Amino acid sequence: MKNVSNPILRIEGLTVDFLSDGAPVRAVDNVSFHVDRGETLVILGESGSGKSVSTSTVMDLIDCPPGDIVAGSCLFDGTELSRLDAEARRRINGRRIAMIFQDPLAYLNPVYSVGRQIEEVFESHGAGSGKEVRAQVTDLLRRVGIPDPERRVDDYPHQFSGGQRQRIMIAMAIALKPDILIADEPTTALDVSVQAQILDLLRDLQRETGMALIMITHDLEVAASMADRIIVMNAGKLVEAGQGREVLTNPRHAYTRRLISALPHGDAAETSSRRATSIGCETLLRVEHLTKDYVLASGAFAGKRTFRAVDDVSFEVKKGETLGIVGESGSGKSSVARMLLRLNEPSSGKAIYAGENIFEMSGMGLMAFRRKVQMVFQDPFGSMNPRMNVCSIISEPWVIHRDILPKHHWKDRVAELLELVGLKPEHAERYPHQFSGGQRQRIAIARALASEPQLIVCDEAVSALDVSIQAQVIDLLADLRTRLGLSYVFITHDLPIVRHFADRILVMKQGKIVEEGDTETMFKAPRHEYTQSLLKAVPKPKWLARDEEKCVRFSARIPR
Amino acid sequence: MTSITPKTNPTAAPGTGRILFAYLKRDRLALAAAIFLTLFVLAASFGPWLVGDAASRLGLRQRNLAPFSLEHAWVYFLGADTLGRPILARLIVGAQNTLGIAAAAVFSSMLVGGALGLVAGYSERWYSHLIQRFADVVMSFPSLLLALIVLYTLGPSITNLVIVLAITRMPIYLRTARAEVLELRERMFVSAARSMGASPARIVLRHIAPLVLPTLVTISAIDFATVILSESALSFLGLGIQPPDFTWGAMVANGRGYLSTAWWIAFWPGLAIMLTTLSLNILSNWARTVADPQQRWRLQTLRKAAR
Amino acid sequence: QGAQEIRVVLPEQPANLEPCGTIITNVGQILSQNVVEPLTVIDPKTGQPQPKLATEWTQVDPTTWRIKLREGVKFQDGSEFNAQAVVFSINRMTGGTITCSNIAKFGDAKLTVTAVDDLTVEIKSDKPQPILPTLLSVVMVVSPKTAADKAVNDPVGTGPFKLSTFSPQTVVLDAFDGYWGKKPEITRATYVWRPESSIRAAMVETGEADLTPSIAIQDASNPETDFAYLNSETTAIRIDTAQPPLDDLRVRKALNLAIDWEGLAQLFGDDVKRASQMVVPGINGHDDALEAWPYDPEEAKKLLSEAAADGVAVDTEIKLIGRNGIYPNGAEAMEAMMTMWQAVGLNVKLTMLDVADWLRYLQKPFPAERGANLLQMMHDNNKGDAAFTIPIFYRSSGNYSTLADPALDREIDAALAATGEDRAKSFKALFDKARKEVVADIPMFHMIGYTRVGPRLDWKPDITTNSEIPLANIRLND
Amino acid sequence: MFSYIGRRASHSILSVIGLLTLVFFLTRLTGDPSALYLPLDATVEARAAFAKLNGLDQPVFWQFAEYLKDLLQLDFGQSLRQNRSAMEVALQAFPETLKLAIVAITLSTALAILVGALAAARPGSLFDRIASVASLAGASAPDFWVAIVGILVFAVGVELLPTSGTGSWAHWIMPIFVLTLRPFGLLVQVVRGTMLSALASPYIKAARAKGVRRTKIIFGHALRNSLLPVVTVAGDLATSLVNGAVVVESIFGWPGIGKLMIDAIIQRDFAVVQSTILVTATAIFILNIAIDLLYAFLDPRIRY
Ligand SMILES: Nc1ncnc2c1ncn2[C@@H]1O[C@H](COP(=O)(O)OP(=O)(O)OP(=O)(O)O)[C@@H](O)[C@H]1O
Ligand SMILES: Nc1ncnc2c1ncn2[C@@H]1O[C@H](COP(=O)(O)OP(=O)(O)OP(=O)(O)O)[C@@H](O)[C@H]1O
Ligand SMILES: [Mg+2]
Ligand SMILES: [Mg+2]
Repeated sequence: MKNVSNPILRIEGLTVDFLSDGAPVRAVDNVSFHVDRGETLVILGESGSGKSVSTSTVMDLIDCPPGDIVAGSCLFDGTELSRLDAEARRRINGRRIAMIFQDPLAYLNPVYSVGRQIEEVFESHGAGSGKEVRAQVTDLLRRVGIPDPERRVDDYPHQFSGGQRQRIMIAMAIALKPDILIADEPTTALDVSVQAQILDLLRDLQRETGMALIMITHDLEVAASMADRIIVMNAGKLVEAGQGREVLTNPRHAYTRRLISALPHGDAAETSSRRATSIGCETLLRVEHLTKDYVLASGAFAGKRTFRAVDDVSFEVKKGETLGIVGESGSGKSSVARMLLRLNEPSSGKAIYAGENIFEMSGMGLMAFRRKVQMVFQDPFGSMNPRMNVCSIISEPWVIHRDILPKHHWKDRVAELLELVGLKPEHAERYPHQFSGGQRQRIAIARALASEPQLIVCDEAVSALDVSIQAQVIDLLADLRTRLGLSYVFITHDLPIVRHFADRILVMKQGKIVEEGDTETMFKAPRHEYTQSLLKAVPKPKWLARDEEKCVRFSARIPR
Repeated sequence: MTSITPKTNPTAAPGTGRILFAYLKRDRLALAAAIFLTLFVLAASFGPWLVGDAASRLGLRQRNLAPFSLEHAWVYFLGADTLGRPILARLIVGAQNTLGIAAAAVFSSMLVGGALGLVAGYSERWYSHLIQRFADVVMSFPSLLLALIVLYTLGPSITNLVIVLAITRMPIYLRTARAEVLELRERMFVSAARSMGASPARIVLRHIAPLVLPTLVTISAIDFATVILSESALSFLGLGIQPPDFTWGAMVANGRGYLSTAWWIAFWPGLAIMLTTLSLNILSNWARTVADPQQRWRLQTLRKAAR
Repeated sequence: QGAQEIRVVLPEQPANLEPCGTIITNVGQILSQNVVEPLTVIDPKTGQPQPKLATEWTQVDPTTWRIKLREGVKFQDGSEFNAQAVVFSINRMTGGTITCSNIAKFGDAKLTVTAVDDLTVEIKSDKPQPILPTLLSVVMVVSPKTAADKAVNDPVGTGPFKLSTFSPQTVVLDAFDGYWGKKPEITRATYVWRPESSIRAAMVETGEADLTPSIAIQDASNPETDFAYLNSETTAIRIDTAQPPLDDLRVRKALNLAIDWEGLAQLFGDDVKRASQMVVPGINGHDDALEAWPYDPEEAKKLLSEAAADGVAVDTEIKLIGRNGIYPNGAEAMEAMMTMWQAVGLNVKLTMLDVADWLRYLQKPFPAERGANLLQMMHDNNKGDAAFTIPIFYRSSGNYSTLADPALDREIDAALAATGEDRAKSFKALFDKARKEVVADIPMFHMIGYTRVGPRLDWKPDITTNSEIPLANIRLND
Repeated sequence: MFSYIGRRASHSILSVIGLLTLVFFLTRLTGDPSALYLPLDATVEARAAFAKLNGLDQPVFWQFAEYLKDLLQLDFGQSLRQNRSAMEVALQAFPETLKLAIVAITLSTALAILVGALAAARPGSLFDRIASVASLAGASAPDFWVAIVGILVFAVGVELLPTSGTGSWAHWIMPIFVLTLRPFGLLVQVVRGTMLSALASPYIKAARAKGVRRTKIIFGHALRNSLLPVVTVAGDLATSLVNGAVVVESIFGWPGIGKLMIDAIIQRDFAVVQSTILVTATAIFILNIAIDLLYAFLDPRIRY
């Protein structure tokens, strides 16, 4: 079926170091793989194992120095990429090989409208200009599911939700129908139904143009549904490679096995669930009729349009409880979170925390509130000061609230927190840009934990983590909840995780709460049709689809 | 939370001074600039004591002595000025006043302007507007008029000279800082800091200021020259440094009428000003690299793995 | 630029072209004798008044002069020049409805002018005016159509040139066909201004201009084109005799003796003349025989120690007040003199001030808390008579005077009232006394001006060049 | 947006009024114009007469009231020196300065952006070093030095250009060159510095991944993101040029407002001082409003 002898991309013995004053950090260590035309190669692996770095090398995106490609060759369609000059390389990028970045929030240029950034792909490769391109751009936006694309092409990145930005990135990458698409965690910020739509889109494209797809993901279900072949990386090395079905159903390497077993078990969830065992009856937070209108003014002089992102939302969080918020991408989840933290002012509504309206707090009251409530942002990279190293980032709450921890303990506590989230103490001296996506997310979690809060608002806090680390982090959070009575507002797209971790669930769509209830009830008997469609939209393993078996769940261990 | 497990291996980090010096050694140009500035500062501190007398000794019969003649004492190597005083000695002695005034003026305008700019950019309260309009007013106020007013109301003194210079240079720092803050305050990490309970002061000083500072320092390094040169114009009014005290700026101004006949009178002090500015800039660029974690590798000894 | 057109570069832009302000250098250099003419002109060699628009004058009695006017003269606007026009011009000047700089030359004299007939006027003054004809050299006669109650920028006079443009960049004068005298060779003169001496010199060198007055000595490097002339300026330091320790004669003498005059002269060029009195040679009253102070630091030290022995606080701080830009190398000269005074043990401290600030010390009323001070100054007497110098400096009522000696005042009054030989002799005696007994100042030098004249022109500057550049005197080398 | 402009404009008008008041009272602390206007040997009576004629003998508050009254009738006072309306004098000089300022700031900004961006694209390269040293040398050289030496070399030495004055395009070259040096040097450094940070941003990587041309990455992406400080500094430099380039104006005989203002200040020609400040301040306030609007245009995250 596939011409194995003539892969479109072949990587051989790739080794990449990052240099600094100290010993070089080896990010990728002797990695070889290839991908054929029309094939989907899924790269699985631990967070920080070098997936992003090795694929970025293909696009020539590693700055050398401080990066250092120690060894390796990269054969694209028969040409050795490293021998090409800059212009030839440029012509390949974007047109023949395209990339979807892991961290879509940072990778969009803040000062250009999204439409312009997509148009730029066409212009850079002389693939047309003017009106026709614009039509194509709106069409692309529609295909990736941005609502009302004609109006929104001229909006700027910061006016889109996390998932919407990710889809804009995807639109940009598929604009010229490349030969190879490198998708680095392309669906982490997308809810299952949009995710399904995107995956379908990618499949269609593959069918249409014979595009090769290299996909990095943590989501084993997505992996199963897309992969022809899978490679698994761990600590910079390639540890396992094989046909998708084989790797997933019959893992050989210890890490792979750990990975697959770390999945939240469906039935077992009943017994080993991380849900709270005792929820207090004290209401910690009560949100009443929260509404947020954004002003959309695209040009400096254009008239005002407003957009209602959050529409009359009310809910409650009890002490020691985890409230899961799921919902369509762009449905206003992050907006709610930001308002709860008093980072955006609401258009109307109240949020009572421990008897006081958050939106009316000021001075010391607000200060005390901010100590007790922490947030893990959807965009971990952006939420860290690029000039501060990890140690100062994590110890910042202690500087602000002097009574939490005496100064001489800071260093040890940072090391401890890093270990708790699966990082190494020596990472404390590094700066945010020197980490992988998942590692940054864990730093953000460590920071939130540092101030010993009562409530943590987690906005997609574990989306970039591989299943094993995810489990470790969730265990940690659950443990804190049990021991210290922490409460969580847990925003996520990952249904197994909410099911596993949340006590109650809110489902949001287009700014409104469409369903609210107890986790089990919700999963077992969803009432609203959106919820039902969410639960149904589970990717099915590719081999099953190919074998044209009936729609059977990939693993009985993950019942939905 | 989880119990703290104190670890007892505080790996003796090499002192920051040592690291900085290592970084300095990696950038030859910056090293040269640092050495050069050190020399100037040394001259400023010990110069008056070394050649103070020579610098003010009249030599009316060797007015405008040409440079590079070895017939006279070594202090005459760069020639003599309009009163026959050795330029080299005057350069050395003048360094103190020059560097002192310029540093004081530039530093205080950067400090005050930067601080006001941070406030004006970050806050949206009434005082933000007030600060901005204040800057506009200062910008529209001719510096010469300001100098005259200060001269007539506060009297001539070096402090007042510095105040005038600092005030006139302040708006550029204020406006630049504000412009940068306008963008930076929209960044996510500022929101994150706010959500952690950081006070506006902390956000501005700890999170925003370090990103604004490099631009301000770049401007100030060039302002050094501007201030030295405009200082002499204000001294001309009678505000500040008066003969027999002098600065490089005054030396340059002194040679103005002799550009076609005795170029060296204005040239050497001009060169000294230029070299100072150049060194300060090279150092500020170096400091910018040191301060930016994403650029710092440029100054590190990158040890590659064996291949 | 046509063959008969010339271009003159002045050091400064004339702020206005009011004919009543011709004693201001940059106004006078354009207007005087070109656009507007005075009644008399001063002969630079003798200092005596010569006819211009007035042809004859006689003193009828001590306070009355009768003046005959030139016949057949027309103003540039066509009006007739006659006694009425002179009456108008003098009244316009003295009327107080406009600010007139030239009037300052008359001091506090009150004049009444009447037309005797069409070409004769009579001028009466409240006090005897022995040198009225000399004073008339600052009376610029303007057309009776000129506004009487406000200063103007479009002067109309009887001169050989009429004003055609006055813009922020140039003044253009064109030859006036109806001129009464000899027709000048030049048909048009364009004036521009550049403050930088080296640029002006360069402009003449490159042929962009033909003439520039007052270039700096260091720019006067080409003997072919650069002419030195003794201008009427005398530099000096005024000693504030009212303030101890300067009230002691020995200290004042020591101040004069401590200066290395030869060395100091280096600053002003080879042609500069050492001054022993406040007026230049050629002025009525200048004493050629008077010796300037020598350089004798030992004597100075001796005088100072004598004074100190008598209990004079010679080590009191003495403020030397200079004025920025007063004359070329003025600041350097002050620095040098300060150093020399310090060398003989005087505690002199230099302050350089801007004009307005410096003026407070120059003119009465002096600042109350001024302390012992020496003041840098420059005196310009180009009007031929020591009467424009002596009373201001040495009479107790003098505007710059720090003296208060009734005997001296009487002597001065007598000299001012005298005429002829007597007058010159009394002035000489006064200068002698000022130099030897009063020592209220430190005369420095009679200054030299340099003018660069392009090769196209045949013209040489003289003592009047600082106040006028008569275009009619300029010949063209073909 | 429009409400913002309206608010800014009203604040600015208030500030200009405040500025004028300040200038009015403060200038009157700087000495008596009669001493400067009349010849040194003028008598005390003459000076008193002068003060009376020009209303300088009145109490300052009274003078201010008169000034305000005249202002309402758009009478900005008479110049003591120039025998003309002070506003006429200022308005005649201002366009000359504006012409120079616009050309100089446009030229220096454009060149500085080009040079600074290219230097930042390859930090530490030979081009970077040469550009830095040359631009800094230009920026720290005294302007009169450059001007006079320029004239001595290009007008007297090789006779390529006229020494000074106005008229042909050749007259523009040296003044513009002198005026460009400092803004150019400062802006090159600012552009270079801010560009270095911008070039390290992730969106630059994204642009590279899209295959955007290198020049477009530098000038379209990195530069556009670092324009805020550049525009600010350029605006500040423009302000100082609008205030007049005294040295250039006087050396080259350019009849601009800078020299006018300095002369008026030195001579205490108060009406001219006030009028010139009114003219330049208006220009500066407008310029600053324009710059603030430009911020919002350059960075969509900035909203007023
Ligand atoms: N600029 C850098 N300097 C130093 N180390 C770096 C740098 N960039 C990445 N690394 C390190 O290289 C390793 C591989 O990073 P990479 O981004 O490829 O991980 P990843 O597999 O994509 O992980 P994730 O799933 O978390 O995104 C990580 O350990 C990271 O800390
Ligand atoms: N600053 C803004 N200006 C205008 N519209 C905005 C702005 N921020 C968000 N929106 C819009 O508001 C809606 C809700 O955004 P929000 O970020 O809350 O979504 P979300 O539920 O977090 O989505 P995701 O799961 O994709 O992150 C989106 O449609 C988005 O386009
Ligand atoms: Mg990654
Ligand atoms: Mg979101």
